[in-house]
Amino acid sequence: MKIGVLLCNCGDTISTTLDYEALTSFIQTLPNVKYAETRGDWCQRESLQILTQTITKKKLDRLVIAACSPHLFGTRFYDAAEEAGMTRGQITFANIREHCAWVHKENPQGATAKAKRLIRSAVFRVAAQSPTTTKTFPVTQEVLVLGAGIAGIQAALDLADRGIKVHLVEKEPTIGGHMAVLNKTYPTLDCSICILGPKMAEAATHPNIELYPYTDLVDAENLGKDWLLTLNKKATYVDWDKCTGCMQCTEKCPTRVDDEWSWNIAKRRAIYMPFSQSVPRKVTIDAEHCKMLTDGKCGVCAKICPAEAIDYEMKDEIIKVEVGCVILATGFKEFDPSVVPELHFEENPDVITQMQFIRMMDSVGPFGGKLEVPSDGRKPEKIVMLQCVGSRDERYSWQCSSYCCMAAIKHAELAKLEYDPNIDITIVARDIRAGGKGFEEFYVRARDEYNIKVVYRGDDLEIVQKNGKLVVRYSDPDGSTKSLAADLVVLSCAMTPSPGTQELANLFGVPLGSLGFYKALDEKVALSRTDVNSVYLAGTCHGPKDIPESVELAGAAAEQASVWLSTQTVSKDLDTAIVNTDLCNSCGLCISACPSQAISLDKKNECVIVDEVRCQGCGECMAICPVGAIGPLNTNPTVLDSALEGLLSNSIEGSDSVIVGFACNECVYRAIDEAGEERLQYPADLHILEVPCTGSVSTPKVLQTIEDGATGVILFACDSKLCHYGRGARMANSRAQVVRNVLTQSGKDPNLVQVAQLIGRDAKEFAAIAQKAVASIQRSNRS
Amino acid sequence: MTNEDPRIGVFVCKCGTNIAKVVDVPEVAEYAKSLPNVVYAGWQIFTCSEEGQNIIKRHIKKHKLSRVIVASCSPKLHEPTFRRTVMEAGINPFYFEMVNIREQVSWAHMKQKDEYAEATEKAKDLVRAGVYRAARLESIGATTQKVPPVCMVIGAGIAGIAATTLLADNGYEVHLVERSPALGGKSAQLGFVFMTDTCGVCVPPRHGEMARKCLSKRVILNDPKIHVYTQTEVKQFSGYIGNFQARLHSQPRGVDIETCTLCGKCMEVCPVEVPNEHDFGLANRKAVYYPFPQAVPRAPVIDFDSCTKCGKCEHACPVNAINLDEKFKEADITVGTVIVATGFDVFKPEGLYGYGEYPNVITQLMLARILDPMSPTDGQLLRISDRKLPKRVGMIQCVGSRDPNYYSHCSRVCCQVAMKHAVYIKEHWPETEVTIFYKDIRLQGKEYERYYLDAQRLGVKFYRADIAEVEEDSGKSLKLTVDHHNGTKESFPVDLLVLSAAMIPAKGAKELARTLNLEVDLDGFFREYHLKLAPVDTTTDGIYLAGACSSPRDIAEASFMGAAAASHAAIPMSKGEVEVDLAKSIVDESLCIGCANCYAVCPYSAIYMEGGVAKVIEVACKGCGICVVECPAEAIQLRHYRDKQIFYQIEGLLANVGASKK
Amino acid sequence: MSKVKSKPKTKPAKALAKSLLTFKPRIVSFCCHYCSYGAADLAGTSKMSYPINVEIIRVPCSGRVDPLHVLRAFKEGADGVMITGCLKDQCHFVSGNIYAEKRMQKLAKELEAIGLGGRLVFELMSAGMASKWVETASSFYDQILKLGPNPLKRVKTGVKSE
Amino acid sequence: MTVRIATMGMAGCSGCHIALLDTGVELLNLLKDVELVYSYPIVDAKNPIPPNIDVALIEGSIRTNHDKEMAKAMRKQAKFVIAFGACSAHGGVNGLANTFDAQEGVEYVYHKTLLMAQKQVPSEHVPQILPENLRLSDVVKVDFIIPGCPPHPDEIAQIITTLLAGETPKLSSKSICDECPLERLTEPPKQLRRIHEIPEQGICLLSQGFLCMGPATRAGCGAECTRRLMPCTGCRGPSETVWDQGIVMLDALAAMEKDEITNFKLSRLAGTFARYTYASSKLDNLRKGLKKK
Repeated sequence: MKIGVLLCNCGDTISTTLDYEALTSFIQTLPNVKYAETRGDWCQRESLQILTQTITKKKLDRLVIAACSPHLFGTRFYDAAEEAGMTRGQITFANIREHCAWVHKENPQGATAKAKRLIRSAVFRVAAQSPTTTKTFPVTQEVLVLGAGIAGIQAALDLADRGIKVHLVEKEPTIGGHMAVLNKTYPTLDCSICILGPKMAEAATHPNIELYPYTDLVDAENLGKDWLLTLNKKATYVDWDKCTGCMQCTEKCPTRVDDEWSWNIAKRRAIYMPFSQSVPRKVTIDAEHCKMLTDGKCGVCAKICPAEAIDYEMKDEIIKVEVGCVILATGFKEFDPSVVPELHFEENPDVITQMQFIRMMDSVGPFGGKLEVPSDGRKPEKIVMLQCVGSRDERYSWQCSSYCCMAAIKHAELAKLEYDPNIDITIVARDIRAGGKGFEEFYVRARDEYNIKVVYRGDDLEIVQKNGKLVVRYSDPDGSTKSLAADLVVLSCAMTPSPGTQELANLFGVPLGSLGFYKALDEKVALSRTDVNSVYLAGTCHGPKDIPESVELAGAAAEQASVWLSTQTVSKDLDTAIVNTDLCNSCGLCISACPSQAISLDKKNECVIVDEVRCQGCGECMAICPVGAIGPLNTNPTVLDSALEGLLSNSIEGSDSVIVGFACNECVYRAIDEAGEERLQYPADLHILEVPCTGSVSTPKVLQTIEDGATGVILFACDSKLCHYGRGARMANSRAQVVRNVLTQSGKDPNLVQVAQLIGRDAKEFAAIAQKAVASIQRSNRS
Repeated sequence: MTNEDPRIGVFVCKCGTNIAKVVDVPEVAEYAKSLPNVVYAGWQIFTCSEEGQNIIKRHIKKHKLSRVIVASCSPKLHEPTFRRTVMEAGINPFYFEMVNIREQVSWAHMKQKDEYAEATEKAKDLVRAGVYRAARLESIGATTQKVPPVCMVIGAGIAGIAATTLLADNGYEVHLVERSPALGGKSAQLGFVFMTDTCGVCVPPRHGEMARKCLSKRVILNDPKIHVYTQTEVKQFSGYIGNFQARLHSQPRGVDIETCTLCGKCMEVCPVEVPNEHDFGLANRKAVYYPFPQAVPRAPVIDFDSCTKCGKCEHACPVNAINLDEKFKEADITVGTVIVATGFDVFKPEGLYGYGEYPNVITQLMLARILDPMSPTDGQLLRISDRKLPKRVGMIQCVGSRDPNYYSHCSRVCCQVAMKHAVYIKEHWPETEVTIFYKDIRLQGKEYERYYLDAQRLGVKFYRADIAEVEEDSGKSLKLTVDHHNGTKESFPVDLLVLSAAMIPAKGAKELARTLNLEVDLDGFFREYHLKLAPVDTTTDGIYLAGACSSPRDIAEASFMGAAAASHAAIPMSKGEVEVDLAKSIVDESLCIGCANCYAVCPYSAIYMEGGVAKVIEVACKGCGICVVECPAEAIQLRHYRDKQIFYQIEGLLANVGASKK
Repeated sequence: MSKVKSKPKTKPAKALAKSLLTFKPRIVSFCCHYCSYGAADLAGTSKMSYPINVEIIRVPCSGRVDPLHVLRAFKEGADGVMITGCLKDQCHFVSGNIYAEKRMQKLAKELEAIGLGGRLVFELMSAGMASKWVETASSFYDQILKLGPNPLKRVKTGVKSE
Repeated sequence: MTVRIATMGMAGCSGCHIALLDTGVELLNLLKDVELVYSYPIVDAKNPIPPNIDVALIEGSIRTNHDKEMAKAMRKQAKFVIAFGACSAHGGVNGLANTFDAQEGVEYVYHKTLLMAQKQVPSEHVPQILPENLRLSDVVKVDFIIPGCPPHPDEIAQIITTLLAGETPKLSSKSICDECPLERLTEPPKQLRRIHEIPEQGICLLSQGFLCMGPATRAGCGAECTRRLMPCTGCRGPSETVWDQGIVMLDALAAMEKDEITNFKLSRLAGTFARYTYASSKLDNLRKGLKKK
């Protein structure tokens, strides 16, 4: 092994504090060091060229760069070394600028000793590291989109237009989802089928889209890179190749059942088409209610069908597809207000939901567009709309459903515009939430031009019957109770997760958020991604959204999916976990610890295997493994031990105390760098050891470090909420608790081990914590 | 086909009842049958539905139609849809004509209830004009335009970064153009961001990453696919999808990013101190400075406005990275697509509620800087006048937004921001009273409501009220007065008043719109192609919108909109080419007299003179037709809008004048 | 905002009163595809009312409108011609609206000379300015109402009846 | 040539000897080539330890000075010393006594428990109790260990057979999970469960929330307990690369975000996490370290 050590004095900004003569001679004494050179400008182009030449000439196979933070110019060194055939795994940095010289200006002697330890640690560590490799992972160039509402259709079209094959699966007999039956959309009052219809047509005819209407997804198997999905194409009992959509059967069918597409406010037949613009325009027999299929008596549709398309013998069909990734676009379900006792929804036919209301008014809906009071058919004179039914209500969901205010305003405006401008419409709201492009203007117009009244309410709300009339009682924000008489009460119900969300979440391993919608990888900057690398989210299955947001999220999901497919060469030049198969006993602890779900048992249950694509190299597995069988390639237990040995072996003049600070490579390291840039001073005892995530440091490792002679240990983790790997920071915290507990109960001072959580940019906080923690450790060592 | 008489089919749409409620659609269809060359006319409920389109196709076959007219909604909405439909039935897409009887007839006259009969007549007029025009339409071909896999992203805020990294991960080359010296946009100014409480400089995870990354990890700078231009603006812009040409104008940074080792010596020696705009002047900075601590690219920048050019920094720099005489740079790039992500600005509420007059009236963004642990105040809440912890903090919502005097739109994020800050203050300084004066609390987003509940639980007070007046007392505290509807007044004393100022279009958005030929809406935000279904597209093919430049949005929305814009930009780039129709100007060389009038007026330099006649570069021509009017010899014509086509349309429209009383 | 309006010609009050009873002006409106057509669309979408007989011909750009088109419209019997383009500096085709403005200014003068003064209006608006569109259409309609029928209409009607 | 074998018992329950006898028929085969020269359950052990012993199996931990001396005496005569069973190898259950002070323990037993009527600590004719309970290797060099409480008869037979064949026996370097047939779940347990609760068939006990020491415990017993849905108690001590059996499992459970683990009480949980190894554990080391200071 031939290690080269580059020592940089950065102009002279490092060497003013550090004793470079001492450092140079010290480096010569280190094992395997075959080349060492000091320069003031290693990061500059000419020097990097020298580096490339030297590696080749001296046949170096390991490199230590003792200079500034790898986060600053790391890639330059990597590039220069890679040019000479080295890989990143063969390079290690000793940050003697930000982590040493700049922060210990008042203690040059201590700083020099610390620099020696840091360099020795890097030399030991790099010797234990292994070269990294790049691998390619072929991914099936197909995508399955589950759910064909507006989000699913948009995602499918985006991908199909890019030449990617899409399987579009919809559980209903038609695509289009909720948007297809919304009548109009706010704030432009575009008729929804007019803008959606063409997209539905395009999705149905696109050469790159395979449409599976009336199909359920029943199983999903993760093949590592691909998904093997099992679909159940439900029997429609109508041969769709023959059906012309003439609808004669639906007129003659004797069975009337509640029509789910008008939210049970109207009836449909047992053979039916969901709505008149259904795509595909075919009829379906509802097996549950069809008399022929339940009792074997009827068969009217078969007799009437001119195309002889009815087939009572039809069976479900199982289809298997293999795709590279999956987009979930399973949409939402309108909250069922019958569970709210004070609204008396079921007892009173004149209390309806917004979905029912809009279906009632829809000219092409089941009523052909009319506005009447359901119980007696008269024209309503007073309509009251109640907002936040099932949302912003602790009993059901405290979340705001975000679309209902605008929907109510839209429906109120439509009633005025298309039926009677004299209808008295009052919206009882907590707040009117009209944030969105053109929304506020729409609201103002409704309020000022159409004279739609808005009143605010407190928590209480009740619908009572008074002399056969409906009265809405609500608490005014000032505390008093007010009431409003109404002919018709319309409830603006919450968006709730669509049925089956939980099952799908289990199938794909996607976690759910607190309210039962799918949880995104990051609720701020990665809404379309999930914790599973090849499963993406589009539309309201992620949470309440309106149409433009659904469309955008669908585009985002499509983009993410295409990135997943297009990057066939996954450059894993990184530290993915490797398994020591001799040691692994397949206990499976790492499987549940992995935040990326990258670990699984091999087929024979003999050891675990790591999905290199998913693995993020965080090292949580390493921390939990009882036998040290798994760990990131270049932060595995052996490498870490070497690094620690480098820090802790004795005999550095001027330094008798070594406090090891494990710091995560993300936020914390950045904060420490920044402390350096700001020249914030802290004691030179603190030696930072970079780990991928502080959650990768196990309790035994901490105790071992102390056993091996460290004066103390500080675990620097990100803020719990900010951990890049989800739970790493929490792990570090709870491990520190365990260690401190062990120490206490063994009669030792728990303060030997400190834990600190800080946000990435907080250099000041870091310096303050470092000072405090080091002081505390020193105190407990003295006592 | 051109030699034969055109066979026109007219399809009148009821659009549910959208049209049928006002216009007697069957009557219009019946009337259409009487018009010249019309061999078929009929009506449908939804012509744009799959079924409707199939019916058109069936009738084209059945009646051997050579021209198709659909009388329905605005061609802005469905012209492309129906062009595709007739094309699928074997007809040239330019043989399709759309008549708008919804936006222009039924909807426009919906309120004129007594005049529905006349509206029907108007629909007939329009259909007749369409029929006349359709008879003279010509078949127009298309050419293909190569789209190179290169995209320019303007603006490196969260939306621009999201789009950039995704495109780069997808293998496209990206030119990322940012006006300020550092990437990150407004979100980098926020200490914590709403909902996840993550730090403002976190950027979306890239391919293969399962976690956000810190902007400062230089993931963007080190990507060979991404070219970053800071302090740069798009000066000139021309071209069309596949061939956009931009001239980028970069201000001098004064410090060579490549050479600088970040040793910080220049900042030590610089004698100039000016207030730091990143922290709203809460602290000073030198003339050579980091824009903010996590700024990327990570090298100081020289503020040439305040720099005295004393040369001390140049002398101190160990690697000669500083050049005080650096000049601006210009670069010309050619790109296939463009994503505009220029973000927003915060409305400066000068003169409102004492802002600018009293020191203790600040904006939410400034409060964000104060509360950021990395701020000059160390994250300590304080009021500006005496730097002491305020006992009472007031917040006023909708300052400048939802206000007919300023901006009519709702800024969407201010409620979240106020809520976040109120909760933060109550969590850290529980003794401090926080009162929020609002019109409506608008927290629209997944689980955003939690903050409202938290705020209520922590004792933040909420008043639905309009503040009438703000006065300052001797102790620099403020008195807010509320006029109640019943005529009474109520006052609230506060020590620090925070205004939730509106999100408004970014400075220079208008100029950029002009440069890029983008449409803007009333409040000055960029206009999308379709508010509902094409929120990231624009009317110019190849230009897409991302983030708050099209309307106020929060970080989450900006980031997924950035991804969506990337998706749309990638469609033509992944195909490698787009079809460009040739509805462009054409010169009849036998008539051309070579006067070069057309050449002189063409805004796109699409016309050149050769051999005494004008010639048109078809891909460069955008089909505006300015040249046609200018031609004295009627030698140049715009296909699809030829003079004769317009004349016949006028003739058709007015054919019934005098025929009968309308 | 630029406005080109020539002075309405005064007419004997009696004739005016008579024509007002039966006269419903026909107005041809040339709208550029990008801005003013969008404004008209938005007016419809927002259910803003304007006189029914304002009828739109779509052109790619106001710069495409040839004075000949306007004259043809008058010849065919239009009582007024309304041309709308994008706002200054917002023309989708950079300068089409500028050319249009110049051309129409010239044309307006000529129209006045032949007795068609006040029957041409040129307005600029963005696609978001629906109310401006409605306002222009309505006020122009009122203006034409006052002016009375296009004198050329008699010619056309006469020709037709022959 | 016959091999001279001795067995010896220290602080322990003789269970290991019973296990030796449990080897059954195998024992008869073994005895053909073996001369049992010293073994307290079988041979009179009042005589001094005979010389030239080839293999010595020593059961039990070192609790008294008598134990210590006997161990040293045996080491002198034996060529190959095997720590036989958990107590001898790791300190065993006896080791848990180390969580208390030895003298306090003695006081407690003789003064506070009801059984001891005399309320007097015996001092005559009894060996002196040591301050620590030690494993065999703390006192003498140990050549090999046979772990388990008690060791598995098959393993005993196999090891002795190997020795008789003149080869060095080897223990498995893996852990119980390697031999356990139960199915692992990918999710961490929702809650920790007590030993008396009834587990689901066929599913990993740890996944179900039972404190199963399997992952950190040396394989070789064939996972007899977990096969029968009894959580592993860790009697075979840590497997080869485990740093500390108890702490490692404690850490694993803490990492599963089980809060009750982070604030564990050593006095309560030492018996769970270090039931057989406390005397040789890092926990005990730490405590000792403190004492030395």
